[in-house]
Amino acid sequence: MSWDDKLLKQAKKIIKLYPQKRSALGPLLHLAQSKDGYISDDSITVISELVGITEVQVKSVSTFYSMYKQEPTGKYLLSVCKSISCEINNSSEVINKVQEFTGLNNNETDEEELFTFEAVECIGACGGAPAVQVNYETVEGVTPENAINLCEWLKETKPDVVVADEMQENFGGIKSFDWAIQDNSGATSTAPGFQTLKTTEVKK
Amino acid sequence: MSDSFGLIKGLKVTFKELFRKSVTDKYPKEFREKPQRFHGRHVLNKYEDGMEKCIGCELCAGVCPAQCIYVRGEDNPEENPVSPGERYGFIYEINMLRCIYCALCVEACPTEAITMTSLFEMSVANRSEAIFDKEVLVVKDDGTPNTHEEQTKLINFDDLNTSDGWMRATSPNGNPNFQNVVNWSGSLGVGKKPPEEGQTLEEE
Amino acid sequence: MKETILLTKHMRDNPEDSHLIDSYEKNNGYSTAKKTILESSPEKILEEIKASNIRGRGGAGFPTGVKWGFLAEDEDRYLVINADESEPGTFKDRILLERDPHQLIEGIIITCFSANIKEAFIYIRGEYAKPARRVQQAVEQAYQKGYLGKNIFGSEINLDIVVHLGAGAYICGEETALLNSLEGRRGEPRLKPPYFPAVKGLYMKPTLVNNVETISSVPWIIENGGEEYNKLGVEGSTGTRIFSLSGHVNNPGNYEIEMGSSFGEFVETLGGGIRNNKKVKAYIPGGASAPWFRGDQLDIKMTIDDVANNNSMLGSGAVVMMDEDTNLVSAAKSIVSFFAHESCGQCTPCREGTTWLEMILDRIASGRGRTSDINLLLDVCDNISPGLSWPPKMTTICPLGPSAVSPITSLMNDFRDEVESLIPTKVLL
Amino acid sequence: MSEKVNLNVNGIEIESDPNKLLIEACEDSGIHIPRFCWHKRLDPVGMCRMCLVEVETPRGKMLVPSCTTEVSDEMVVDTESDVVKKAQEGVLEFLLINHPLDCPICDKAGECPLQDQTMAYGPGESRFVEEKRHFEKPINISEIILLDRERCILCARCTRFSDEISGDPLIEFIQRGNKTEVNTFPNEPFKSYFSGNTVQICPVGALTSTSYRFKARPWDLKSTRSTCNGCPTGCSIELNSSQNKMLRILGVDNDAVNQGWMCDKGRYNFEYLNSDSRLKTPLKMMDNKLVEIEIQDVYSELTEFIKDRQTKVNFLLGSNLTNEDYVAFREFSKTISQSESSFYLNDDLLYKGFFGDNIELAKIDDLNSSDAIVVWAEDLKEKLPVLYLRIRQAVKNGVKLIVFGHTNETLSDIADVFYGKDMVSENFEILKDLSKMKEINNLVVGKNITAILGKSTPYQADESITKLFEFLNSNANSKVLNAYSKGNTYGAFQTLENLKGLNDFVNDISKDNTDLLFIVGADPIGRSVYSNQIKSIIKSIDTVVTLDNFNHETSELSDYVVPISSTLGEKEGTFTNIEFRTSRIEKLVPSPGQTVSDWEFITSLMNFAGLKAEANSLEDLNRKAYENLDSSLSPVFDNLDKPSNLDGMINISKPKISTSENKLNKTMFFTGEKLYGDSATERHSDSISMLGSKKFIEVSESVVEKYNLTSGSCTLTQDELEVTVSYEVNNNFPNDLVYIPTNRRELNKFDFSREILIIPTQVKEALNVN
Repeated sequence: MSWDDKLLKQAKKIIKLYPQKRSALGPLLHLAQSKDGYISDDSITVISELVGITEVQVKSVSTFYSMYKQEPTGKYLLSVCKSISCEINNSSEVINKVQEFTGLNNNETDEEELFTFEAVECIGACGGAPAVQVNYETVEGVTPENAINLCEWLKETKPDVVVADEMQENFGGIKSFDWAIQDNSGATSTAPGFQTLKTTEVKK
Repeated sequence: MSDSFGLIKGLKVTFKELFRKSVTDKYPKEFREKPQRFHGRHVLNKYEDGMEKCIGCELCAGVCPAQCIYVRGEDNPEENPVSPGERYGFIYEINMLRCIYCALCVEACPTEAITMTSLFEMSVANRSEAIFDKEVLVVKDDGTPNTHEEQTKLINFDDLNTSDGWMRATSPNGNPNFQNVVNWSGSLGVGKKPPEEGQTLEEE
Repeated sequence: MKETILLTKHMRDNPEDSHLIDSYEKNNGYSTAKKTILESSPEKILEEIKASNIRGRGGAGFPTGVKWGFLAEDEDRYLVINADESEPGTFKDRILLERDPHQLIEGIIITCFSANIKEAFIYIRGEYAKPARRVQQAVEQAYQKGYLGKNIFGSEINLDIVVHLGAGAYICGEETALLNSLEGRRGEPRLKPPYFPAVKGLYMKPTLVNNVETISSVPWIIENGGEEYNKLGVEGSTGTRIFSLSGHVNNPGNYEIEMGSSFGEFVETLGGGIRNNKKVKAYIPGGASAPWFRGDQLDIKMTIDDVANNNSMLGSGAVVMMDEDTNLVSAAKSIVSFFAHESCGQCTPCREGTTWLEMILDRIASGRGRTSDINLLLDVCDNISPGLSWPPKMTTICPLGPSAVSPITSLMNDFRDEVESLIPTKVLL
Repeated sequence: MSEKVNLNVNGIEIESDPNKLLIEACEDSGIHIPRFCWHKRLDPVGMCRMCLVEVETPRGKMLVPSCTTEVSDEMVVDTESDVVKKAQEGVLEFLLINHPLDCPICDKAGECPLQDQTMAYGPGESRFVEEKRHFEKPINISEIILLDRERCILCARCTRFSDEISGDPLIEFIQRGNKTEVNTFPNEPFKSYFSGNTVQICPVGALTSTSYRFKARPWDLKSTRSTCNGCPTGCSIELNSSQNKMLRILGVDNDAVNQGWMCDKGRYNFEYLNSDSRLKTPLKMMDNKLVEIEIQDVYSELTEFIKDRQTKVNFLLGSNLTNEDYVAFREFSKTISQSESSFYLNDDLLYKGFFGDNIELAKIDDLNSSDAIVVWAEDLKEKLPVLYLRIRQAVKNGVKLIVFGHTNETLSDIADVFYGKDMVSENFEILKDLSKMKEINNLVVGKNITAILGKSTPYQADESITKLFEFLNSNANSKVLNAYSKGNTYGAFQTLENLKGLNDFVNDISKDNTDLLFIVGADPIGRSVYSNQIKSIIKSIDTVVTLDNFNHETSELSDYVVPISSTLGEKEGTFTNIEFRTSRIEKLVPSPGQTVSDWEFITSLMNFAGLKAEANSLEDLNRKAYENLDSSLSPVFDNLDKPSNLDGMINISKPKISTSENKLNKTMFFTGEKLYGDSATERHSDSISMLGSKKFIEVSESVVEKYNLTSGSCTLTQDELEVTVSYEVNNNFPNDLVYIPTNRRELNKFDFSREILIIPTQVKEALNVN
């Protein structure tokens, strides 16, 4: 088994939440993603044993969902929305600028393993189009210029925790709705920041 | 009286034919030009790079009304492939004594591997020699057909480069990127096929 | 035109901390749930819901009371909250999850009490990491207060809530696909019949699948009575509804209104008009799956029935405005490629057809179209959704495939010139 | 029975059972609806959308998939309307846009549902001008199965088969939407015993077998229906040949037996027929060497023995003969000798079984209708694979399953109750009082049960099975399915009286009571656990005549070796399966060289010797086999060839078996047979030899530690015998358990009642450190 005890303990805790073991497959795959940055074959073997199904069944499920990455990702997963509301609000320019800056095509990771770029379908920030997510932390109303600033900032400061509110303040614009109080919890990996997965942290 | 008259009467036809132009050729010293779609013996063609066109699909054998073709396919050797793709014609035999030169095999062939030439001299010393195998049927690297040794004297080699008198027209493949580009057909060293109606040859 | 604030009241009154339990309780939060559990009966709740005539807010608009009534008897029954909001243009659930998760939890408590359910799941799309965090935090707070878990509010009733994160598949918004996903399978829609969730849902047990907005409305309905709710809005579209307005408008955002006013009024007043005072060329009345309306159809009323009578749907309540400068072919392509990307791959017409449509539109948009492509587009659409009628006829298990057809039919019906102008005439064929 | 429902299809009134699917109901009434994903034996998924039909609903005519819609009364259906035709055309165009133009080289072309339906329902030409989807092609997903993902139309038949039917979901959909492909996990090949079925049910050429790859085109195949003689399940099969070479075997849907499925051994173990090593001429031992002689000489030399009426003749028969062959030997033995001959079946596990007058024998189909199934036999997945599938099916339908197995755990994942090492001792005795075991009492007492009973190893005492049988018989309404695992054992039971097994052979046969021994289609030295004893017996006997397809360890010790034609495809006859269902074995290809059928050899020999043979033809022998039965019910050729009897005829005439109990009922090791072995035929079938040639043992974790095994292989030694094997750790094994498969040459020669030393093989790298 390539998972350490801590991770296994967490996995078993997740499995207990559900009436049937197999239901935990999704969260376990998020857990694997947070560990390696992608769904490695080793993780699949571990999960298949934990859940009691064959490896290819795990693989089948993991490849069905676009958030489980099959290839290693960088430290920051840049997802730029290209769906209708963003599209008509010039998201293609944002995509171009980000691609220019990072030199990456869709679903590619750079050599330093810092950025992974993807143009994604709707991320539910249509009011704040065009929207960008960094490790699934949303920034809304991102102009092409600000998109580059955001990338530069990430490249220079390399924050371990990316926080939506912080990025919105510095690089965002129009928002879908008022976000209320400043929230300092953010994502620590290319898995969505979520307590039970321990992929979230509070930035001081 | 009647005897001598009878002799003259009989010679009448002889004299009449004596001054007519002869209908026979001075074959084999001279050749008559054969029609463009003459059905002579078969050849198995190669691509320009020397790969055989035949993929051993047995469609010619299936369609042959005289059942004179015997084909067996085999996995292409990975190191030294005989034809492009997975499969090649491992055995290819035509019993020329049975063949009725209908050219249905040519029509059935999906790769234009088998075509008919204008060659018609196929005298053989025994019946088993009349079963042409791959050694005889596959064209040489320069695109000219192999022949039985006994025939070599009789063949006008100059004629061979255009011996592929009967050739199936291939429709353009419809890919917009290939519009107005004429399909290449390396049948017997002819090179690019002349354009179809409505096509123009792309300038290089 | 004014908003009618029911669902978004708490978050508006407490802009700073509406997602915390203290704030929620200060404003009478959980009092309805407590009262319900200690004093009411499941039948009464169901009656109230039926009286309210509330219809599901997920998109299909199925009457919620009827849905609850279908739930089959079984020892294990489940409630699944569909928070897999992924329809382009929609972001109404995001605000409810992020800003007022306790309202949802209270709704779940009441719903589970009414349907005798002991375990509920909130299936939140994976990209909603922050809203999911808020919900998770709220669930934990509710557990601490004893509102969830064993013997809630000191009664005999137990209820567990699990927050489940999706992983990026729009199709999981389809209720049976969502159940498959929750079971740890590929999120492929199940066959109906026989697998209606109310009879054979999660783990083949009777399951209620409801949208976030629907369940969030439950506390208000129970507190004020179904009749009261029924008075709001118009017949067939009662109560308030949160519309997500986006596109080329000055004030995009979520607006809670009573149904019944016109789209034009909505955009002009609450939406602040179109940016740079431009005209509307076309707009989408109910999310990416809905056929478009032209700019001259802004007087259509925002009710389920009126929109349906004009051959579209209110769907998830996502209004996207496109101004006169919009390249509609690119817009349609964006929607079609969304559906092509999100097709689960089960049914042939959807799997192959949507991708093909995307390819053809891409060709047209990039100036490589052929005149025959217009008929080809329509015929491919016809093969996915025979007759191109509305509501669409289907050749597929779920409506995803036919959804990809609607932008194209809209484009072809109303903006054919624009498509034709992109096709170079000199190419033969 | 519930009422029938009436529906109107295309204006024709048809009748159907309720709860049937529309597509099935139409099919039964002769109305064909095209389909790809729907398969009678699999759960419907409604994925391909080819079977869309129009049904009248309150909301008007609706297009519905007929494979997921149940019939209802007064349903009005149109399967040929313009809308339906348009939809079918559309679906086919969609399927074809990404389907490669592989037909000329595709093995499926010519019998391809996609081709056929495109011709019948499809559009004339494609309007798709973009680049098609591409994948690397083909990829090996197991030693014998190839996958070409470009050709796949995603009907989910293979994935459903492996999930629902065979229970080893090793092949699955990967990715989603337009990128969906079928694949296996990188280090986890599709190593199912039933993988060949997926090739057969694939509606395109996406899954192909290495065995049949590019061997022939469907239109030049000859075919005939026959019965598989690999194990007593007796699956109905179709044999395919081209140019007089057997090329392929397909499963035939026989509702009562195999329902269309086969195991891979049955499917691919025909390749030996085309082997160059087949015996083609008779051989005679001269100066310790087998030299070729004429068949006439064999006849005349054997005649010398037979003429002497004092010659004591005995027979050791393999289990792969036809019933007619057995009858021929029976008749032969009656004629030639004054002393009575004995027949021994080449089977270590033969025991008396449960055939008494008060015992009700079960049919395979009874599995589905019983309340519970009790299994105590050899590992069914390894020995009777298709019966294993039928048990899985029954369990899926809600039948309870109780399995007694020391280590035979292939059924444990679906068993409701599995009695493992706690309940069953290493020597296969039930350790507890059955009446005190709560679970079995709950599930069995007073219920309808089917008991599948057989010996698990040669060392098992008959008594332990009898104990279980008696418990079941007295406490429940039980039927018994005796599980012998070798070929036509049941045919031998019915045609030969007082049949004995190899343990009796070892005890009975000696130089004194045998002058002439016929060994027919059997290699006991290479296969049996009594190998060493049999070897010395055979060496001691004066004259040994072996009839077989190949030379093997036993034939090398024989005086005469006669090449015979194989029962598979090279001769006609009948076969009797586990439920005493007799069905036809048909001939399709000629047998090579001077080979003859067993019955031909024997009758010719009798004629040569001047003994009047009562039965001189196959038909005579066939009649003779069933002469005691009522002629209209007996499975003679005339009856079997009637269309209504294609699936075989059941006739239970209870056999008499006179084996004595095995006295060696003590073993230090656990032995068994795997599905794939290395018998003479398996060695010469390329596909099977790849799968079954590896010599290995299975051990528990504690054994690894005990013997300090590290390198992946070890050497087993006993006396002079030394065999190097690889070992596999089985976590489910109880401590200190070593499992040795005996259908591997050399491994069967150990004496399992004595200690075998396990010595770790030193790692070469470790030796070369300096």
